[in-house]
Amino acid sequence: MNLISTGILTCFTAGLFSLIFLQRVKKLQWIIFFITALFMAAVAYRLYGSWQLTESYQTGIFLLTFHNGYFGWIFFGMTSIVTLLIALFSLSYNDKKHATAIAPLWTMLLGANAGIFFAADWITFIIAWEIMGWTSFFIIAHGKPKSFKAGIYYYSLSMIGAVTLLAAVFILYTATGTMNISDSIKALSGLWGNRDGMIYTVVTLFAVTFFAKAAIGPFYMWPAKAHAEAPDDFSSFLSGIMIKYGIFGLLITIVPLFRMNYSGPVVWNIPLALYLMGWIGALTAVSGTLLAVRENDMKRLMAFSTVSNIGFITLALSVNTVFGIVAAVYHTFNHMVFKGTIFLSMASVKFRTGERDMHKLGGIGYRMPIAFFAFLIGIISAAGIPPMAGFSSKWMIFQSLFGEKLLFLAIPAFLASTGAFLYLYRGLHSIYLGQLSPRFSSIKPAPPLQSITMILMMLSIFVVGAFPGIFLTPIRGAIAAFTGETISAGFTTISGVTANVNLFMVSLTFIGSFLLVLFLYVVGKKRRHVEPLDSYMSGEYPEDWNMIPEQYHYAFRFYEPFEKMINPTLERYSFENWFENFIYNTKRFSTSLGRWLYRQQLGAFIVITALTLIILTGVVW
Amino acid sequence: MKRNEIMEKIKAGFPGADAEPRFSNQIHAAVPAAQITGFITYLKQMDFKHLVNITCVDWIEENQFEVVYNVWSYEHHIHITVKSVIDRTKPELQSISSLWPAAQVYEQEIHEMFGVVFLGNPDLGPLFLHNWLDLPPLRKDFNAEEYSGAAYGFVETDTAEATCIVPMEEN
Amino acid sequence: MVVLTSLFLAFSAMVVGLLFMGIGRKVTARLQRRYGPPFWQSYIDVIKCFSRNSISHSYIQDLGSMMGLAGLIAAAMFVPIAGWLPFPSASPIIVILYLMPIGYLGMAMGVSASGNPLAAIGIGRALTLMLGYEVPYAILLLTFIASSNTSSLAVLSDLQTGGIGNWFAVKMPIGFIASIICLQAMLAEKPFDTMIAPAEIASGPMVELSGKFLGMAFLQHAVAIFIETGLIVNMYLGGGATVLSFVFKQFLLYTFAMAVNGIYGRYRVEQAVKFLWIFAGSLAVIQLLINIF
Amino acid sequence: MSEMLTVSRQDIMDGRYERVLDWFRSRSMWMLYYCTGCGAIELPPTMTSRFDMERFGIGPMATPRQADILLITGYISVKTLKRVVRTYDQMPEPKWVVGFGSCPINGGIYWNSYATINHLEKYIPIDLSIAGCMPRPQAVLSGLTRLMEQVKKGEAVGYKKYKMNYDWYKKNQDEVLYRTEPVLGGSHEAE
Repeated sequence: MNLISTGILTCFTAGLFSLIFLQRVKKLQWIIFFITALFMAAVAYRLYGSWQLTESYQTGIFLLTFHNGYFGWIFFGMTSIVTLLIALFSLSYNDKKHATAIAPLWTMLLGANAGIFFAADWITFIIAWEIMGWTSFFIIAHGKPKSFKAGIYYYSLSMIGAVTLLAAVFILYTATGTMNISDSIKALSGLWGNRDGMIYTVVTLFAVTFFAKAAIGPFYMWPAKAHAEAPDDFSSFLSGIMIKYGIFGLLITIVPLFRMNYSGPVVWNIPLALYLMGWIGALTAVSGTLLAVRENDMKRLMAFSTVSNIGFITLALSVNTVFGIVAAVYHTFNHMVFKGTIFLSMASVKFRTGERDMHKLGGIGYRMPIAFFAFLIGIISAAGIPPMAGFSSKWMIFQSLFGEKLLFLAIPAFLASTGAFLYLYRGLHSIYLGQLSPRFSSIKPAPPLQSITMILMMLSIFVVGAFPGIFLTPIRGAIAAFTGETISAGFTTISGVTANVNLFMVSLTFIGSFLLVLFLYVVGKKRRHVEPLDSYMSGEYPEDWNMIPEQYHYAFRFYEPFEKMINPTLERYSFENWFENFIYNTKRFSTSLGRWLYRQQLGAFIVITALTLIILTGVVW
Repeated sequence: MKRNEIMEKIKAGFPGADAEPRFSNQIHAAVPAAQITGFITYLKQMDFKHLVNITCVDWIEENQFEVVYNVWSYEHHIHITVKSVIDRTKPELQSISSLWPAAQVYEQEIHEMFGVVFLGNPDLGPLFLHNWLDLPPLRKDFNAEEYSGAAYGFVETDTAEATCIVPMEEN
Repeated sequence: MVVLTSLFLAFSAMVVGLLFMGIGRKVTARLQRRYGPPFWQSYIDVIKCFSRNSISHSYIQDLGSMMGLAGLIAAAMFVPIAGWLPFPSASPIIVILYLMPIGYLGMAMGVSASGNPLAAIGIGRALTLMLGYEVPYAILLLTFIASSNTSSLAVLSDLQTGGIGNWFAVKMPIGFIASIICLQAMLAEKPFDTMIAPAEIASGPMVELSGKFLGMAFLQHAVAIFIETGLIVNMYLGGGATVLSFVFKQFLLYTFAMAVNGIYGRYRVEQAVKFLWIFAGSLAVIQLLINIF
Repeated sequence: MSEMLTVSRQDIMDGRYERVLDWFRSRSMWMLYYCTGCGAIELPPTMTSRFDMERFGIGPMATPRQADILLITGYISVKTLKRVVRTYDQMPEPKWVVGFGSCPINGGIYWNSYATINHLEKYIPIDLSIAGCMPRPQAVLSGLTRLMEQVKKGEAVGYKKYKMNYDWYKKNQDEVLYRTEPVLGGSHEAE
């Protein structure tokens, strides 16, 4: 009974069924979505022990083969747990007032998700990649013109990725002769030394694909647009899980390629290509942070924070040691959890207030305590502060950099992780603290189901923070099976290269000192509650100046002095403008060509890129 | 332009304004209330760009208010004081806030302190005094001392008793 | 047993920090040719703060103030005093560097829950300044990794035992100067006290703190002084053989910072960040280059 | 002033360890300089090197939340009184008020002015008044040390008097701040 294919099949059939029959009953569509998510989690659980399980599924002309590799399984297991929680959240999020019709598409996306992780040969991988591409496009667009524009922006980038993926697979097939992913990569790595030119073109093509999908390097702009416009509960899926497909892609193609019998040029005993990827990752992290500090829309802010964290992950991947890969995978899982928490808590705020700009919000924390604590724990973990999970993975990334003495790469990493405090605090202050505007003074806390999801997410961050072993042992097992070595890390301690840290003790010290301070708090005299508006205004009465709390909430252009310093550089070297006028020129060129070729639109653009790529392969091969 | 040339121009423009020189660089002019805005605009065109201030004098015996305008010219280095007399019982005057925005505040203050109504002034509301319901305080017939006693109270205490320690009865 | 020793360390961190603050006030007074308060004035201030009633705008303000002090005390647990630690840990610098922001984040949360925009402006400035001094400080950490391949304070202070000759301050003077500049910014002393600017934003984050919250903010500042000077003593001045010599070195560093505090005016936030990045940052990078090659 | 509530010594000594805390409160006083009038110019000399107020632990603080003493230096116009009352309410207990100069005591040279109030005691309780049409720094220091003695003995209890007679103070404040009918009858509409 081949499990994987049945799992994927059920997703697609459920998706199609709910798409066709249940147009009117949106609630039922969401319930079906939740059930499929539950089923996929069960599939993940059942697949645990049975490694090396390969299945093939003959559909019409294609032979789809699935392989339960180690990487595939961890990623799938992790994503299915987080998706289950998000599904639970969106069950209550999509009540009558907020329901969006994206549930069926999302169920199909789950199938594509499983397809990508378990694909054994390139054909299945490309099919799953394509399905994932267009389903997410339709979900992001979900019928609103503004989000349709963002969807086009997102889809055009992932289309570039799809085209380069196609070209890479062509070259790979002609060079190695097999369609199986792992065998082709092994065979390709065997050709180091005599066909380097061809290997580098394959690597660059794969890199463009996965960079476009994971918003690394020059493709850092689409998350801000896509996450902001996507429906709120989907944006946590988009930012938590869908960005990780690019990372998964890098993991199964580029990283193993450079590990096996590599003989090319080496910089500080790291392959030159990976060293470049490291710098691209570091620059993405820094630019993600600097752009996030300027943002005033909460979802765009968190989208740029995702870009920054992805930059961290690529940095860890580029170190090319086992410790680096474990750190990268561990940070990917942590990022899934805490970014999911942050986006879910913002979604419940938007659920209640319908507001997205941070300066219009304010003081929501007093009315929605659970959403506030979820956001707080989320940003503490995102900033990488010890008692929470985010710290251990960021610490491991730094240790992996130190291990390879890549100190100059560590400087932008430190800049990015300290910059994280700035925009994370801006989110916490402008949305949840400060003055509560009278418009929201009567909003109810988050509905029960949403609160349960957030509490579960918070608990997982806490527990993983204290016991990193929960995530680390499965990852280490998978990496060990994959590369043979492993890193030494107990259930609660991680021993890095330059120092080792016992995370359980860190959490204990924090809780202990909190109790000590609690005692100090009790010793002090009683405190009197005071209205938020009754604060020090050098003696003035707010009523005299008919001051409403909204005017008194300081959130617009929060880091104005910092922005004044950073803006000139950000304006000059912004890839966005470069990418914009690149598209503009291509459009102008294609329209002129189109008038000649009689078909103007994007089609011409695809023909052009395909043509150039084919010529390129011809020349190289 | 010398001072007497300005004098001629004023006499030519406004025969009703009896303008005489005063001190070394000043001109003193008295203008009937109706012509005051015309006269000031006329002066402004003659490069008297700087409105120094607007004040008011309460002549209670003649039952009149005298509103005094001071303007200064940077080119001619001449200071002109323009006075216009208005009735005290129903004090009204045309506002010149259209010429200088600052004039609006001067007129608002004169309205608060003397009760002169400036027609055309956008805002004649309270300016300095807090919740003032009495006679405008700078009028001669307003008794400040009596007001101070009534509003804030005089406490006849010799210095010894007005100490800070709370009077305690020894129980 | 561990709990007792960690309680004692937390208590001694507060006492030492407050002692330094008291002497610091005397130093600034002496600079201005006046006597200044007795050096135990800070203890009186803290006890008086706890003896006064206080106001709070919401439970988040209480939680935030508590979290602030707790975070910094937790960070103090990892700073070895003359080789002595409350519980065995390799006291990694990155853990301390990342435990201190939980103190600042906690206080920031509590203070912005008070709803006063002055506090939010102060915190915005404090975090921007933190970006300013955190990057050079991190580069200094890299210099230690480059030279002695360790990022744990205990190992670093062992490396410097035996005479002033092999203190890192002597071996790596440029890094030491960069760390002194960063110390001035971390303690928020005069050239870099834009976040507590009493004249502009009414003592910034502490605008709504009263009574025991103010006392907790005082203690938090005291523990922060203890940690920051303790870090630099362990990194550069050999960590001290006995506890007394350790505290004396800390005292020297803090008095120097207060002396500089007594003289300088106040930077605007972006000037401060530019100054820190240009001067402290370039010095640190030079030191890093020296250590690598 | 006559129908004031008198306070027995017992009410003052409420907590058992209050005497100890009073010692600490007296040794570390933080002042909020509400520089309403011309007295503010006397404070810099008292703080700087010659007279050095900080030796007694007295220092300036930026906000009423952190301050123990509210220092009213000079005449108080009606508009400023409204702000002074709000600042006083914003200060947590125990708080004291120091009236600086003769204006808060009896109106000083502005006794017959329509704009300034004559007796600050009617609106907020004053614990210590330093007479003088701007007292010199020596007078300020001797006044403040006298206040420290009172706080040490626990006799400076203006804030308790305020709490107990709140309605009396409130009546006085409303009588001045939120007047509804004119004081002298002849209002400018009526002439």
